[in-house]
Amino acid sequence: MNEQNIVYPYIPNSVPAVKKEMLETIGVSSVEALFEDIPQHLRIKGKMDLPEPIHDEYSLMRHVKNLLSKNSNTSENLNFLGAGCYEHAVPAVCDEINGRAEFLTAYAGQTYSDHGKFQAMFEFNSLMTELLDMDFLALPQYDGPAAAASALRMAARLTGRREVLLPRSINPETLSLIKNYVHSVTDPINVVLVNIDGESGTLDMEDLKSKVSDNTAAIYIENPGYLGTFEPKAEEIGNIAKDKGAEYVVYCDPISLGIVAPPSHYGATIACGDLQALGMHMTCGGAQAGFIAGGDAERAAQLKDVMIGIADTQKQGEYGFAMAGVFNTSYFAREDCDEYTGSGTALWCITAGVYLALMGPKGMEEVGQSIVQKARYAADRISELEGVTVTFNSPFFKEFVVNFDGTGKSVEDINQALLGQNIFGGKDLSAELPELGQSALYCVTETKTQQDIDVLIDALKAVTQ
Amino acid sequence: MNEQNIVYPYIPNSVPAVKKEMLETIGVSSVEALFEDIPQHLRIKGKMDLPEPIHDEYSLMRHVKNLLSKNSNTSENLNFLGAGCYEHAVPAVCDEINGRAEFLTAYAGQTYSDHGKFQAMFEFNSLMTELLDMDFLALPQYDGPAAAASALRMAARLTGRREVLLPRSINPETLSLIKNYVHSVTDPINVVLVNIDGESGTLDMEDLKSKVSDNTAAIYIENPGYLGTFEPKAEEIGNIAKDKGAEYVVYCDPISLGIVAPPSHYGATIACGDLQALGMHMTCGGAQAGFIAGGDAERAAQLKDVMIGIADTQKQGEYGFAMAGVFNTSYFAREDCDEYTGSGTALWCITAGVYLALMGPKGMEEVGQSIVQKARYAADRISELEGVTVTFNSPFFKEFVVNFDGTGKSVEDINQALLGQNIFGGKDLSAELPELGQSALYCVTETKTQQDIDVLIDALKAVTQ
Amino acid sequence: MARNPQTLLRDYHAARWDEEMIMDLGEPGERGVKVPVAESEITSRVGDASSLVPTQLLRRTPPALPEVSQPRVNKHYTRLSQETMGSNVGNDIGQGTCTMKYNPVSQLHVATRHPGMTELHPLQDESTLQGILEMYYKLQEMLKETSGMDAVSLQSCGGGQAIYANASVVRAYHESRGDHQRDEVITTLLSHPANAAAPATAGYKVVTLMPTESGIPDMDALKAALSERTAAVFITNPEDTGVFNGDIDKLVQAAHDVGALCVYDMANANGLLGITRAREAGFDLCHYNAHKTFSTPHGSMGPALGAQCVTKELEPFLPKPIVCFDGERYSLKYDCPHSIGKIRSFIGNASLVCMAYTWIMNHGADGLREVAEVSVINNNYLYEKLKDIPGLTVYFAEGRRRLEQIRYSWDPLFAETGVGSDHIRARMVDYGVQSFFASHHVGRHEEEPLADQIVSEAMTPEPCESFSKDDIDEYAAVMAQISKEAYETPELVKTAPHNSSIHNVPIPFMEDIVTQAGTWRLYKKAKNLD
Amino acid sequence: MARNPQTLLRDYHAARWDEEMIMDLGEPGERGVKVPVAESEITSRVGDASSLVPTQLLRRTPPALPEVSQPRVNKHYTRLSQETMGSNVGNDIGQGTCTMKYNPVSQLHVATRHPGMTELHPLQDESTLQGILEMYYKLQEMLKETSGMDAVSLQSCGGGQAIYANASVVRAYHESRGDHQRDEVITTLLSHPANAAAPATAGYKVVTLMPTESGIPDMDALKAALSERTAAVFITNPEDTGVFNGDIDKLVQAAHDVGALCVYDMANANGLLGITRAREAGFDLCHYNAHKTFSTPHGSMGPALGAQCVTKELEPFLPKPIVCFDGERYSLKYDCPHSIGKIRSFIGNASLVCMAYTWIMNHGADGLREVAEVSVINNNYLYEKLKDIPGLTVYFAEGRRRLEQIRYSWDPLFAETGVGSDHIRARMVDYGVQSFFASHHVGRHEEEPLADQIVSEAMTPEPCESFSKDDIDEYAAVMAQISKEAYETPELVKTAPHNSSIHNVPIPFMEDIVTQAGTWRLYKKAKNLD
Ligand SMILES: Cc1ncc(COP(=O)(O)O)c(C=O)c1O
Ligand SMILES: Cc1ncc(COP(=O)(O)O)c(C=O)c1O
Repeated sequence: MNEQNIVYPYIPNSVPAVKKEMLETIGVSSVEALFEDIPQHLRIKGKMDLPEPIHDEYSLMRHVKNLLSKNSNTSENLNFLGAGCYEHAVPAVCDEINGRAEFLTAYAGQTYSDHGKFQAMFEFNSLMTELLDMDFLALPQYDGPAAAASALRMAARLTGRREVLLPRSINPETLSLIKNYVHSVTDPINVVLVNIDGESGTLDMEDLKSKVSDNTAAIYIENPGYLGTFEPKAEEIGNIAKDKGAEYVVYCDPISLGIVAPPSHYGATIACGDLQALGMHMTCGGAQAGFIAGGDAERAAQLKDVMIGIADTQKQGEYGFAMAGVFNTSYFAREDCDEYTGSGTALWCITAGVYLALMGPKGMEEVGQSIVQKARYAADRISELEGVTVTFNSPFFKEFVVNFDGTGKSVEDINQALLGQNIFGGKDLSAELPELGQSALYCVTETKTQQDIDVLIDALKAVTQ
Repeated sequence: MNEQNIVYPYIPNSVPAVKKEMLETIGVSSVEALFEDIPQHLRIKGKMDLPEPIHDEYSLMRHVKNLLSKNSNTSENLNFLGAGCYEHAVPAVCDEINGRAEFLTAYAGQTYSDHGKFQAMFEFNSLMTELLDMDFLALPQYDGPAAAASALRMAARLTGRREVLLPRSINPETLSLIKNYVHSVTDPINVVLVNIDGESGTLDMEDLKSKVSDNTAAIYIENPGYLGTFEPKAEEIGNIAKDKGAEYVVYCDPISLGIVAPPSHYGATIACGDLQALGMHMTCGGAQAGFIAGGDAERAAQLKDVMIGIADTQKQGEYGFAMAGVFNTSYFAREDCDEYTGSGTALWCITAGVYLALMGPKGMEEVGQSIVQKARYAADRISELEGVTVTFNSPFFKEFVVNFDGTGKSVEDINQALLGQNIFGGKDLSAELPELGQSALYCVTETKTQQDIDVLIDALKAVTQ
Repeated sequence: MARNPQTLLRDYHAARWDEEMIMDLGEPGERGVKVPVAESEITSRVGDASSLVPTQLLRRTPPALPEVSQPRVNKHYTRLSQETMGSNVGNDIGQGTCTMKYNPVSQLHVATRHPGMTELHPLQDESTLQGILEMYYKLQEMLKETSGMDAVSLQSCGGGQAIYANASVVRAYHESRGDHQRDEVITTLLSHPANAAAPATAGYKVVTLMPTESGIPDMDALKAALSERTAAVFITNPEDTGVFNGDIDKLVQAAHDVGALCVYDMANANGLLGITRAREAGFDLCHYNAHKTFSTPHGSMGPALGAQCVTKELEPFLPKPIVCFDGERYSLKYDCPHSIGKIRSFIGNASLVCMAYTWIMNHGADGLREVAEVSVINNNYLYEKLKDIPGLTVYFAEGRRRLEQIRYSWDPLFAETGVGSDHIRARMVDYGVQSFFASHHVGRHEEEPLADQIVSEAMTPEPCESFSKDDIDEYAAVMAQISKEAYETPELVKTAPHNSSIHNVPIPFMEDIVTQAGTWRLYKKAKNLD
Repeated sequence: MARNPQTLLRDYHAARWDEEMIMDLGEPGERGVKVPVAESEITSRVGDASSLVPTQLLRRTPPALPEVSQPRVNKHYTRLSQETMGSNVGNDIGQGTCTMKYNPVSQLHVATRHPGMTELHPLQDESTLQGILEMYYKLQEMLKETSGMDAVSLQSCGGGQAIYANASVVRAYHESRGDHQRDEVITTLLSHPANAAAPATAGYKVVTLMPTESGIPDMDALKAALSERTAAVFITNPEDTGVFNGDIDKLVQAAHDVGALCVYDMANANGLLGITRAREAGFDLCHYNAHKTFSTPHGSMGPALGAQCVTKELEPFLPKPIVCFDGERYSLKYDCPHSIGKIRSFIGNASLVCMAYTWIMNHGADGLREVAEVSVINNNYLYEKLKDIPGLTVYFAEGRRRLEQIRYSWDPLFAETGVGSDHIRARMVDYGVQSFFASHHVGRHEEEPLADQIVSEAMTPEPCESFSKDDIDEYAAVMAQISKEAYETPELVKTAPHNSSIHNVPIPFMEDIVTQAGTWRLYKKAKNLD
């Protein structure tokens, strides 16, 4: 093969003379001899049918940039989509650090070779546990929903029970993911949905009380919820869980925690969520990272992923780090684990650490304030539009449901019209939550100026009237 | 001042409590006391009248990106402008290395603290001298024209003469820069222009011979010239210089030197040019960097900028580096120097080194071939257009003059029309070289595909016919 | 004149910055970054933020985060990065099975910097995502060809997750046929542990086949284990011994014979690209780790990308959404009634899809085969350089050819000198070479895993196609040097590292590390600091 | 609990990669990058490249460049970068007068990555450059305000070049008035050497005033030097002694009285921003180094940006082009009959204009004044920490207040211990602190410059506003430690560095270095290598 004797820049030994020399050292006359253990009938016949390669970097980059330019991005458009992936301000230092070749291309190096990586991860744990006010944190998972699903299995292990209670207002995609994850050939966990109060969007306490039982492994809430509202009865719900000996799992938005109490302050035994808001570009959903934290050693022992441990080196005041709890993970325990582990999203936890270090308590407070104020302003202005209402009357953080039933227009039509004005309208909820009518989930973060919001209002007015 | 007690993220000690503590240590009660030596009548009255600042990074970046988006760039448009600043392929490794914080933000660190920077510069010198086949190279200057101007003063010092011969086809802006630089209150250098053959665009040998004399400090040529053509008589010109005891200064395009003989091979005593083609983005002209090289120690001693020297450390096989020739520069010799030195363009020489290391002899050969072929193809196709001619009949490297007189249209009109089709047409020469009529200088590099060129041809056809 | 590692090793010292803990930097009041606050018109209209949050949910004490200026934060993390031997910086041959491939800077830059990638919301209207969807679709098509499978999903964000998604598909497949008796999965001890753990997560009982001296699983043992309770076999080939099981198709056939599916862990297909595929051996499912085989960066341990590939029959069970193309427009299909549902929120790791697509487009069919050939040449060349080093031995199947990696053991060295693989891994750092990865089963420890009893003092280097002959020579020379030191001056090795960013962590502390979780506040509490 | 430098210094070691010379890496045939070649249709139409170049100009032997794969090139330079103590990484307080200001990452990224900046050709139609021209114009306006001058040119690409451009303006001004007798320029010894060299380049004879014990130039000497032959006075205030000359306006007046112009070197205006300006003292011209005062990066020593500021009267002489604004459109004016012409090709360093604009927009008037105040506080605080260190002394004007920097001397230490500033600079590296800059006049050397006889064993730290109290404390603690070492174990300091990327270069070699130019081929020739 490679009959043209192409030399590939990323394959140093593709130089024919070098290959020949190496084969001589090995003592074979051709590379074919090295594949002798692969029987002919298992070989691919002929050459794979792949697109013509673009060998030179410039042309390849031009090709790729051309493709990327076919996307419209949120720098060129005004974006009000959220629903789990958020457009927040990303400090350039976050990009700088996660773009450093050392962090970006590192992997399995340990205590001595990758000290800096471990310190950065350990620091993330230290920063994040301050934000959460909870002591134990594992390395981050694939995304928030994965963390939530894992938390529910943790709860099942901790309680020996196989039923979990979730709010009916949960993101249907999250629910789908959880359901697959808690399913089991041999011993599935039962998922029960608790109703939502139609006016406030918060958990229906009566329904909760009627569904919670001695079989309940966990009560799971989101605060703020998928539909944006805070859960004012969070503490009461925690007490109900406690009374029944169930775990209390709370999914939260870490960027809210400068002004909003962390789950541990109202009784959560396990907290989880997604780190993407903390310094990561949206990247089309590619920068999600699920965190999961436990309040005590008992919970820590149930984390499926490794943590980072610290110890003194021979030199006073110097520390070394390594993966902790690794023997409890499936890397060692294999099928004896109830959950598998693997490459997660370490780069994003390093980045989130940088973000928290830059922000400090004051930054976290200000960003929370900015968001809640701007979102409220947008909701207030939107609800002034004729035929348009904000569905729930509870306080909310950065998202809120907008109902367009009174305009006689569908969300789809409205969003298409907004798109024509370079605005990405809120997520269309009409298919997944038909009970909400023609509704959309709008998201407003600190990145939106008053003027941006006013532009949206004007566009909505034009589009709906 | 700063009465709001703003804390600035880039000014750690802007924290009021910290400032207070430091002032106490200093033993003064207010910062005002530290400015006591500045008399009141020299003080600015009140606050400076500057735009309202944008304190937060996100809003500031949005503001700046907004401004940059008001530019149209060459990724969105097909660019055929050159004339000293060139759109070549920039390998991503070049960006990676010159974007590394260590190189980007370093400055005056020396042998032990900035070893890597020095090695990278030393390597650039080593690589570049191979390309030029000349032994001595100074750290790079502001741009190619500055290097050319400095070469002419070197020649004057070396010969003790005060007249230099330049081709009339030199870029008028380069000429302007040179004229200012060789001007002197006390002892100016006289600039004499040598005619160009109207057909070939090459130097008029008769005129040269008539102007060269025992007063000639240097014959200066550009190869390829500003108008794109090679100088086939380069060696003969060198001999004429040698005969008269003059220096032979050749300005060349380093990206041509994989296929084109370097100036040293045809007698140049000093070579110069601009590095921008070797791995730097155009950056609106912000990535120019002038190199200047001498063939022997006598010339080396006349370089106005520092070089990099190498020496053995205490450990066998290990090297240290430092600025060489620094005592000859104006850093030490002050006014005893004929020329000043200062911060030049070191980052670009590191980058050019990376470029040459990536390219190797084969890459340099291929890029030269690609350019000369593509440029020729473009010229051939253009000259097929009615009323459009390629002015000079000599071989050229990447640029060539296109004359539109036969179309009855001005270059300005043509370029405006091309712009409407997202094409940046060649540089309009009609004002600076009226003798060429309505002509434009087109540049075609390896970045242009056949299709790009065909797009240009179609557009030109539509526009001129 | 380049350095000859036989006579002169690199005189290395890691950057040592002795950086404070971030928690201890800065002064109260310092700021690292400012955020865009609400305009005064907004605040005067909506009021204080505290009035917009239910009182009982207001945070009462601010989080105890440090307050640090931006120059210091940036310096801190830049310094920590220098204390990390990323694969584009160090010599990572040692990271066998974890394949540290060169990540071309061009693809890193375009996918992490271009706003057409970074500034996309995954729920944007499909018309505004045509570029990225095209890359998904085309990468799917490419991987269909490299694997020979009929359908590909790029939703999984790691190898483990792809194996789990495969286990979910297996489960959904059998369930869809009303076949509820199958509650067992068979794997081999030397397959990556995720092949045991992910099916276990899906609720399967796992049967593990032990390796034999031949280095490949024992067909008789497999046949004995197979039954109508077997849902699937999850297997790697070659395992990290590097020995290719030429009877893999017979193994697959045996599984099919009892109605079980067969799942191929092709996470690391470096030795196989263009040579053999899941299809030829008859597999029903397989997966790739793009971060091993298709050059997406490891990111210190994720984000990653697992590509799940299945036969036509299993396509309906793939996770949602499916990226489709109707000849004109690319779209996301969510209406998939048999799908296992969501595996990952949104559409997975889009920027990694972009990188893997780019990398394959750069190589083409010939280039991918070149990857395999050079990987295998490199590995066998390294073997020649390592095979006579005193104290080092190869496990399993003496004399057989290996593909892209080999599992070695330092057992003899340990027996003779007391220097074991943990010591060697620490010592390597002193020579500027990344510590080797022992296999997925590290160290000697009380809770010693089964696999470690089978190959103890393991070392599994993988000199994939990114490494030059010089790199391999250097790696081998470092190994030879450390072996020599172990015999001559064992204490030197046992007290290593000496040139790392930090000093040696004595064994009792090291055990502390690996058993104790930690944060700075827990540490300070434990040590009565503050 | 952050480290207290009084009791515990940073345990530093620079990254030491012992990297081979790039010239020696790789193997014949390796490629680092491929280039887009001409399509076959093109080549068949136009023929071989060799037929398109005049035969006598064809290169006959390929350049002896190395042939190296991309992974290795990238590794090589990344490693070299780690061996460099960039200012965003190290503690650069020592780089006095060279001000190492924090370069905000945001402005670096936007100006080096945004295609609206990097992918611009300077000759594009003005309508396509409105964004960058707006930044030029607005930065000009801002600098008019910070300097008090009437017109600004951003064409110069370094401080030296700006001074040269100022000298050219001076020359053109006098010439325009037919005043040809003025062939002298006066400067002071402690003004940056470019203030002597750039006017000399323009053909002026330079008269240098010696410093006095007061730390400021002697007015009587100035008056004696001034005459109708004086074209201009080029001066810095404060010089790098940090002592502000409160009589600067009288000095300017004296020059004006003889018809000379006055040029203020405000390259480093860190202690002055918002406090005092060229205008108030009556200067006719001045310049800033954006890379010192307005936070553009130093780039290892350029590219840089010098901003030239002049009075209305001198505006016609500014270099071409001039950036104009008619209230609607920004444009470039080339039609300037009195202009000195081009100083730099195209329009200068546009990306640095973008950065400086961004940085000032971030600070505003209050922020710039905060820069000055904190710079001056930091410097005086550092003085308190340094003043009692044995062996260290301050030159000039004992007891007077200093602004942003101070010139110290290790003369006493040298006299008492034989440890001089060169040794100390090497030793500092062992503590992870950037070597100090001696002033623009380094070392002891046969060709000892005049200035060095005046302040020998100089050290000129400048703790500009980017440094925290902790940074300053650390710097002072390192100085105290080295002073202690010099008295107790002088050999330790004299043989430094011990923790650098390389070992000590013995003095005879060091002298070799600074006197010999070099390339790898010259070195090999000299050593008979190969
Ligand atoms: C063969 C094999 N399979 C699966 C995995 C798991 O992949 P991940 O770490 O992405 O979860 C790995 C990773 O090391 C592997 O080598
Ligand atoms: C006061 C002063 N003037 C002028 C210069 C020269 O600037 P540049 O190095 O950019 O040429 C410097 C640089 O050190 C300086 O400090």
